[in-house]
Amino acid sequence: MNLLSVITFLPILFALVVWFLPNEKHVRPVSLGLSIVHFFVSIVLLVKFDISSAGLQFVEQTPWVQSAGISYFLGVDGISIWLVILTTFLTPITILGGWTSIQKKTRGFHVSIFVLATTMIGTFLAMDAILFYVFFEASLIPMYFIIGIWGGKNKIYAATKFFIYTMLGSVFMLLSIITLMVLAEGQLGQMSSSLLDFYKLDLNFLPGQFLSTQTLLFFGFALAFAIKVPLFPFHTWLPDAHVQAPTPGSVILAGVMLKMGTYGLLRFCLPLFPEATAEWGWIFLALGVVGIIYGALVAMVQPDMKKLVAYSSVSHMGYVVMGLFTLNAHGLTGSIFQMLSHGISTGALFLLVGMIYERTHSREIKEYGGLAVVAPIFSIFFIIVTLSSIAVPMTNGFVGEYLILMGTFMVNKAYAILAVTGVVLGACYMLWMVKKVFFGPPGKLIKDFQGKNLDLNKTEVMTLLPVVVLIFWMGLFPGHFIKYTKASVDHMINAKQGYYLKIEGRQKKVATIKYKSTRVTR
Amino acid sequence: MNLSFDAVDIKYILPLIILFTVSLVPVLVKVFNKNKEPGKIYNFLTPMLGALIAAGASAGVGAEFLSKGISSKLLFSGALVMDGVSVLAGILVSLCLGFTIVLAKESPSINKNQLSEAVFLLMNAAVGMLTVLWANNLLVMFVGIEMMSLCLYILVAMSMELKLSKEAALKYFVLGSFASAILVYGIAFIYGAAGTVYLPELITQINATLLSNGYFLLGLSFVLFGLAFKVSLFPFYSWTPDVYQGSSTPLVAFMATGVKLVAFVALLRLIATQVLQFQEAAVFLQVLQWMAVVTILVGNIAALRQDNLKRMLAYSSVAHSGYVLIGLLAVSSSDGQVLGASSVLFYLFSYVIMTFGAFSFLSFLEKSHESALMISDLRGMASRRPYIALSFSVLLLSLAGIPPTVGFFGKFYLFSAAISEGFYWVVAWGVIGSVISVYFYLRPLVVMFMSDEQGVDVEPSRLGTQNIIFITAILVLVIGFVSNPFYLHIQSAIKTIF
Amino acid sequence: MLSSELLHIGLNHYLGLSAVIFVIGMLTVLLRRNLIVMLMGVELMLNAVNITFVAFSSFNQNMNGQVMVFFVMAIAAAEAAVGLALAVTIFKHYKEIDISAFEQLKS
Amino acid sequence: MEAAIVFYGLSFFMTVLSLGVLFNPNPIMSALYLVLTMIGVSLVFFMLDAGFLAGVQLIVYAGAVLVLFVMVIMLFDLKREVYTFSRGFFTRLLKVFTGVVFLIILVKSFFLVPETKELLNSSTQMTTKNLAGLLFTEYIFVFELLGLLLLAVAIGAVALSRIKGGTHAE
Amino acid sequence: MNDSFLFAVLLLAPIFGFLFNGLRFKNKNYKLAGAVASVAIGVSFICSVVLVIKLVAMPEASRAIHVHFYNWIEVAGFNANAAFVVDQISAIMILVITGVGLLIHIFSIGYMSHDDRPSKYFAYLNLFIFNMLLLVLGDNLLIMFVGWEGVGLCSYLLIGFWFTDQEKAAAGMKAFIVNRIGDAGFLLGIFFLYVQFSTIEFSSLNTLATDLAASGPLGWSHPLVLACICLFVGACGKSAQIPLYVWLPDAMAGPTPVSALIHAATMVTAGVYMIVRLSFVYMAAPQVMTIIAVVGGLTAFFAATIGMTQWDIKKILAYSTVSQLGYMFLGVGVGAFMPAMFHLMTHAFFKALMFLGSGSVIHAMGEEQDIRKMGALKKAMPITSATFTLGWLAIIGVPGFSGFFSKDEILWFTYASTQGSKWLWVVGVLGAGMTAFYMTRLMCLVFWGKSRVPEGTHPHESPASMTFPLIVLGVLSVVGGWIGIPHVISAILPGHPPNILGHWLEPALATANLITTSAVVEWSLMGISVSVVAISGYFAYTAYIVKTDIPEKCVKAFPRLHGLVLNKYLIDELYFGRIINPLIDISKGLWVYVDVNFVDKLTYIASDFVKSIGRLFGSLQNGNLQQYAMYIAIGVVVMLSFILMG
Repeated sequence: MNLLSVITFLPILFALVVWFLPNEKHVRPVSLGLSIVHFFVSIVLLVKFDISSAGLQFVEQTPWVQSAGISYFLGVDGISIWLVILTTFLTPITILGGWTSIQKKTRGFHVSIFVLATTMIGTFLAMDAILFYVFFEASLIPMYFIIGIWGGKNKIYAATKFFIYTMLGSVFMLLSIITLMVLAEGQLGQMSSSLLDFYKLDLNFLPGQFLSTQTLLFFGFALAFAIKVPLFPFHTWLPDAHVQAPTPGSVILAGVMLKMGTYGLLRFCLPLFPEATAEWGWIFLALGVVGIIYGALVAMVQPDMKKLVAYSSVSHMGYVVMGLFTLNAHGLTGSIFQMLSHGISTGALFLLVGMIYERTHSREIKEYGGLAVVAPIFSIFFIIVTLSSIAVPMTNGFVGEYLILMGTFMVNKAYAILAVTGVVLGACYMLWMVKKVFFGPPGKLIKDFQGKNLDLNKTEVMTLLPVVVLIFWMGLFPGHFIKYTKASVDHMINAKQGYYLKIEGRQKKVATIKYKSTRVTR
Repeated sequence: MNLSFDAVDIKYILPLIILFTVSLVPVLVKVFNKNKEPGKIYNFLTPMLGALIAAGASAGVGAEFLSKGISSKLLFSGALVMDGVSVLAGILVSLCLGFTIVLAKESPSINKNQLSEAVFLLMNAAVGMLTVLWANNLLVMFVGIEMMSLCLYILVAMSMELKLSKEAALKYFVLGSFASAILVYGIAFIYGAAGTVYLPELITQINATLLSNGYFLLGLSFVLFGLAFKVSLFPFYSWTPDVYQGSSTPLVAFMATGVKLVAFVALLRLIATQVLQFQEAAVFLQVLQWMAVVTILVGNIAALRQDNLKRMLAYSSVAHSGYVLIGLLAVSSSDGQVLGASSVLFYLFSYVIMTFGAFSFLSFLEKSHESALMISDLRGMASRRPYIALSFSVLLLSLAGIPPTVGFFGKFYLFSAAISEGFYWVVAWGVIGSVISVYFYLRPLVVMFMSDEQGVDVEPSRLGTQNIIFITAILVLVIGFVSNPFYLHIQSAIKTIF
Repeated sequence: MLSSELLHIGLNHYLGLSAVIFVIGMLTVLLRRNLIVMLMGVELMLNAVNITFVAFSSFNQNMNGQVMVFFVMAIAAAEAAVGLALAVTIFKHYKEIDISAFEQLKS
Repeated sequence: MEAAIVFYGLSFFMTVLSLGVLFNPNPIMSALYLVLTMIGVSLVFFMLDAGFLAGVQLIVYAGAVLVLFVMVIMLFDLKREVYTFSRGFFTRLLKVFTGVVFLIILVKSFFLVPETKELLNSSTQMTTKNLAGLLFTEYIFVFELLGLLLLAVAIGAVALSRIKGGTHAE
Repeated sequence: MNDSFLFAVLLLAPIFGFLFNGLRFKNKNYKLAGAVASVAIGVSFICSVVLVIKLVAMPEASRAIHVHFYNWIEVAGFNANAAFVVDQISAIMILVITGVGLLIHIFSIGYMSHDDRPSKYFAYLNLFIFNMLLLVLGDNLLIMFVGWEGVGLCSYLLIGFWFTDQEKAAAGMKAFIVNRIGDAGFLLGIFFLYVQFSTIEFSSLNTLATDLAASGPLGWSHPLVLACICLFVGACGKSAQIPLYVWLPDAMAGPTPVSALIHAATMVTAGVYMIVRLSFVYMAAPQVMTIIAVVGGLTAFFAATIGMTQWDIKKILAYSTVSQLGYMFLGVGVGAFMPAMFHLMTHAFFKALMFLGSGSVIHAMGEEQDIRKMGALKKAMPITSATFTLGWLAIIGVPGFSGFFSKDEILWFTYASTQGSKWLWVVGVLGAGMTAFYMTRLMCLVFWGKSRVPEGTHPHESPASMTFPLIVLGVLSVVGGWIGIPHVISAILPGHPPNILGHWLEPALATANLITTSAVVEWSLMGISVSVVAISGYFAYTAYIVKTDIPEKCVKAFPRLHGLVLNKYLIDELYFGRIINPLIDISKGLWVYVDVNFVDKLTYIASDFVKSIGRLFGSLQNGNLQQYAMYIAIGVVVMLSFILMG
């Protein structure tokens, strides 16, 4: 059994364990324990990872649907490794985040979380386009249930919107994948959906024309990922989904699921369609910039805390997309780093908002005020996470944002200058919220709680502590994280035209699998 | 053409003979039993066994072919053809029949006083279906379709429910006969133009001259339209929702799966004559493309506003016909034939499984013959019947084409076949349609899992139906995960028809 | 020219006749409210088909067409039987044979 | 020449008669018009040198089937209808228009290829014997299937007439 | 001792203090908290001293101790190391920061004795020192930026320390956001420099810039010039220059020692420090230096005018700080890097002194800050009064006191540098005059004249922990200037005391060319400025002690001008009216009209469109059988016609 398969499918096993657990009371602790086990298993990956190689590692490849050249093909490289770890790291945290907030159907909830973990990890590890698509789409289902069952008042609307919106994008990706497979059949002699084979394809590109194969395919993929990211103007599902989702759902959604979009851009759009990326990348740079500013501006006037954080995600993910399309090492590294740090800090923000919502049952910013007096520990955590979110140096947020901005600056000064305003605006909306919620005289809500203990309990502190540690770790020693991605990023920059991925390590059956030709030559 | 036939041929049509013979058992028992309804043994077990044996006989034929290395065999001086498709589809039809009998036994909407007649008619409809599957000749195809349809008309009308079922039967009958007339008119023209109605002979006859012959064009169009009616393609789909809604649910399960499977196989055989590969037939391809696109959109969009679960699934089955047609488009080009036909057959098989499961779920929930199951009735299913709800969700997600279910792979094969033949825009509309469809497929899920109020109480006694739901749901997942062997079998079966 | 063509009765004349009857049959189904008359329309259509078969058969010197007519006739009869049985059933329950009374299933 | 006159006369009458089926508000009259049309069809069969079929047509259609129709109409005691045609003036117009266009298309498409064939009377191939031969060799399977079909329909029709349905059946 | 170890202790001692106090932030033991914090800073101070001694021992040409801890960010050629340097410039800074910081910590023990959360306060203060040390010690721009943002953060936290007051919280936020605007500029500056030179290390930057400048004057669009402008924007934000000075007066909402430490002595001078650090780079962009000089001069002037009209003791000091920072920028703008550093140092002494003094006063007056309610505090608070007087003498530039030397040096450079201008000198002198006016006014209203202290308030001298720092700083305010006595003055002094500071800094700094003038000119300029100060101070004394109706008359004479100045030229209102409120309106517009009613609406429109098509199909499906048959017929006809005719 390959390590990657273990990491991917362990949660499914856990889901079964939880499902058949005789006593519903044990569900929470058991899930927590299992998810922590999972996290440590994934750490093994980190330990064994060879940072000097840009190739795929721990590769596992077995034919799955030979007739269409689809294989069960998992592999990890510097681009995906941290996202896997992020997922396994956030899973226990989400379980802790739902410790008290999820009251009904706990069993189902934890099963959903585990299934979701499998699909997300699978998305990051899949090196076969169809396998990727399968995981990508399948991840919608558990998330749909998480929002729809444990969500807020308007949960069904939000869940459905989330599902359909995402699906709308991904079906065009499916179309593009199939087209690539067909092209692979023409060019490589056999149908294949392996990414490695896709990289070998020679895709027709006509400069300046929209209707060329490469451009259309590029946009087919990019649309799916842009919706997932979500890039302006495809972002409107996000605030709804976040506001309605339960706290753990929001954490996973913001923490990991959004990264599936940017990861896809990085894995598919950039290396597969180099010319189209070069020609049309400016659109994404521009949309990234627009997203940064727009998200920040709109976040500034949100009356609801969760909505504010949701729009801040739009802004932050705008940075990531912008960084990706700089096509230089700084931007790419920054983007990968920012994905991680956004996952951690925004996840933590949602966690925090959820914790306070549980106590006061309100997220209206104007009803708060003076919370710092009654919940000092909570405030400290919140402010630390806020600082990470607004990219104060020495927190994780800074490194990514800085590298992205610098990368952008090296490509296009105007965009970078515009994007830098996001730094200011980010501070504006976050600090505005902090001011309104924590500072000032006690607000309407807090008056009711005067004298009661609103502060965090030990479980919650234990939930947040790893996040805070990571925030500073990543901020102070980004090198520990960047070194894993370095080789891959450099390779991607150097091999822009004709990108390829080597398979590292055991070469036994993997690299070349001959599929039976499906065509009958008449 | 060999004008005589061999007695050995009878061996190959054994499934048909078995079905017919067994179908007589309940009726005869009833007749000899002073018109008293026979018991479970004759009304249920024997027909079930018959269906299974028929399926086994089909499989036996297949096994014999495989062992002898024969790809296909003509029977009865070329009236019938036994090949991979006949065998596979035959097995599926027989199994559908068996499942339908289970549903019928437990459903409240089938009159238990006439169960024997109902079973008789069901089995004879299956006989008709097998005939259509095996037909190598447009006339045989027509007679088979008629046999199947006439039995079904009567079955629809025989429902316990009084008003709607009669209306449904009326509509089905009138429109069905109307379409049959068009179909047979088309056969007449094809006969007139080509001088034959044998499909293998047609293959040799078809050429550019024939394709500019007005008779032939008329004939081909009419035959296509007639079959399009049976599979409910736009603009011939109007009967589908009404008839499905009015009929008893087990019967709908049978119609939505069996009839569609059979009619599509007929279409497949027609198109496999490579008639559409000629430049002159390009216009047909265009028409078919439009039909596919509009059918998908109409089916999915109309399903959006349905609150009646059965009607919603009816519209969804319309949309699925559109998807299958996309695959058939691929069959119409010379190098996409095998790929397209295999994808069509795979999709049909997956469609049969998931649709049958979905209708079984309806049958499971129906309280009385008059209860129209609304989506809102599913409230709280998840807490009362978690496994059933989960299975239904799996089926619905599969219908929506969400991976990793078989529905996704079915669509995947279809789309890849179509794309490799360059039907990009059709596929684009197809995927847009499937996005729209997600909305209504999710509605039952929403009601089942996300609302806490209670809906209808479930009668707990329908074990058979329940098991069918589980079996189909598991199949949907299993074939989803390991679609390859199934696909390969289908492909090798498909290769026998070309 | 024209008259000679008109006077020479060929295949297309018979087919034209069958087409006329087919369309009239079709219109009967489309227009008449009475279920039984609609059935008659279907019969008309099938008869038109039969004319086509026979015309082709005779002009092509191909006996198969006539065999098919035989089958079509049988099936037409069967359809008539089923249709009338249905009509009887419906009439028995509702005392109504006007199909516009059956419009519950819609949308 | 005579053939043309006969054909046109017959065609005219058949058209008028079938229009009678379409337009006569009294179903029984429609049925009678149908009988006459059927007879016309059998005459056409005669003209096409298909004597056996003409006879079958007369017996099966004009005889059996139409008797069935008339019987049922009698059974229902159907009178002249108040509402003969389907609702909606424009719908009716559209239907008629569709029919006319359909006819035009059909007839036009007949002439897409120049007509070459001649009707050969009393050819040796086209005999009833041959018909029977075909029926019991080449078409044996369909023939037998037809038997099953008729049986099924017969039983089905009986069953249908006996249905009770609803709760009072139990 | 090992250099790395020294650096580590220097930097980590405050962090230790921060963690110690931060982790027990609910503890109310102010003495323990203060002691730990002060000891931490004391350790840092000792380390600084050791480092400076080491530096002194090194040969003059290569006085710099570099320390490299680890690679912080390292991506594709971009290296931002966690590397630190002590050289001549940062040596002064660390001494000031840890020295003055230590004093202020000690002062805070007394000052915060009545507060609820002293541990938190000291934690923040220690964190600030840490960040400030990062800022000045950083060997590259990014480490400096880390400190730069860090001090901004601490400033935010400390300004909003009493966060239950809405206004104080708002002031903190304002400070942070205005600083962020500057930081954005700073970032862009880093980018420009990196793009130009592919490095962000100070030493390399300075060398490379010098080389570049040698090849000829650079145009406005040259990255280096743009970088200088952007970095100056950053400096404006941090050092409260026009147009980003608005946050500093509001920042007085924080505890007074904070104002002394952050908003007078250390953080606000970071901008000056940064430009001095990059002096060679700036010398390569003379046009930017002109901008800096003009902005500095204007800030010095306008802030002083506002200072003349304020009634809040801390606000006056705040505007004075802005004004003095303006001098520093004027200095760096004209190439007077050394004098700017000199003024930075002396200003740290006397302004910290005055802030602490004001803190002492406020403490004594029971949190009263309005100088109209004070007066004659000399008697009640002798030590405070005396030390404050020293500060006053220093700031107005009475010869012999520290402020005199540094300010005069700047004014001299303004006049004599090739970068300078006589007009700027005039502005500077006018500013100096006004400084003398409002500072004298402050003295008159607070310490001298008649008591206007309201009934019930009994001002008293502060405890020793507060007065001790005052005394130390008072002494420093006097003697601090003696290390940088200009050449002309030292020439007439006995023993010709050398310009220690000048010599010290010379190797590390760029120097502007001076127009060769005679000592007479220098003396006369000095005379002019001193006499302007004297006249102005006398006038203030007259107006507020002798003839107290003069101010009112003046106000009546120019009511609109006074109103404008009193309201700080309505700059805040301008910002709110023209930038912030419109921005919020735009955002609301974006949200409501673009997000909800356009982008999201599109999805609704799409779904409504689909639904309406659904309705259309629903109405076609009307249940009528013949209708369906008609569809079939029409379908057949249409498709047939397409097939046969098309």
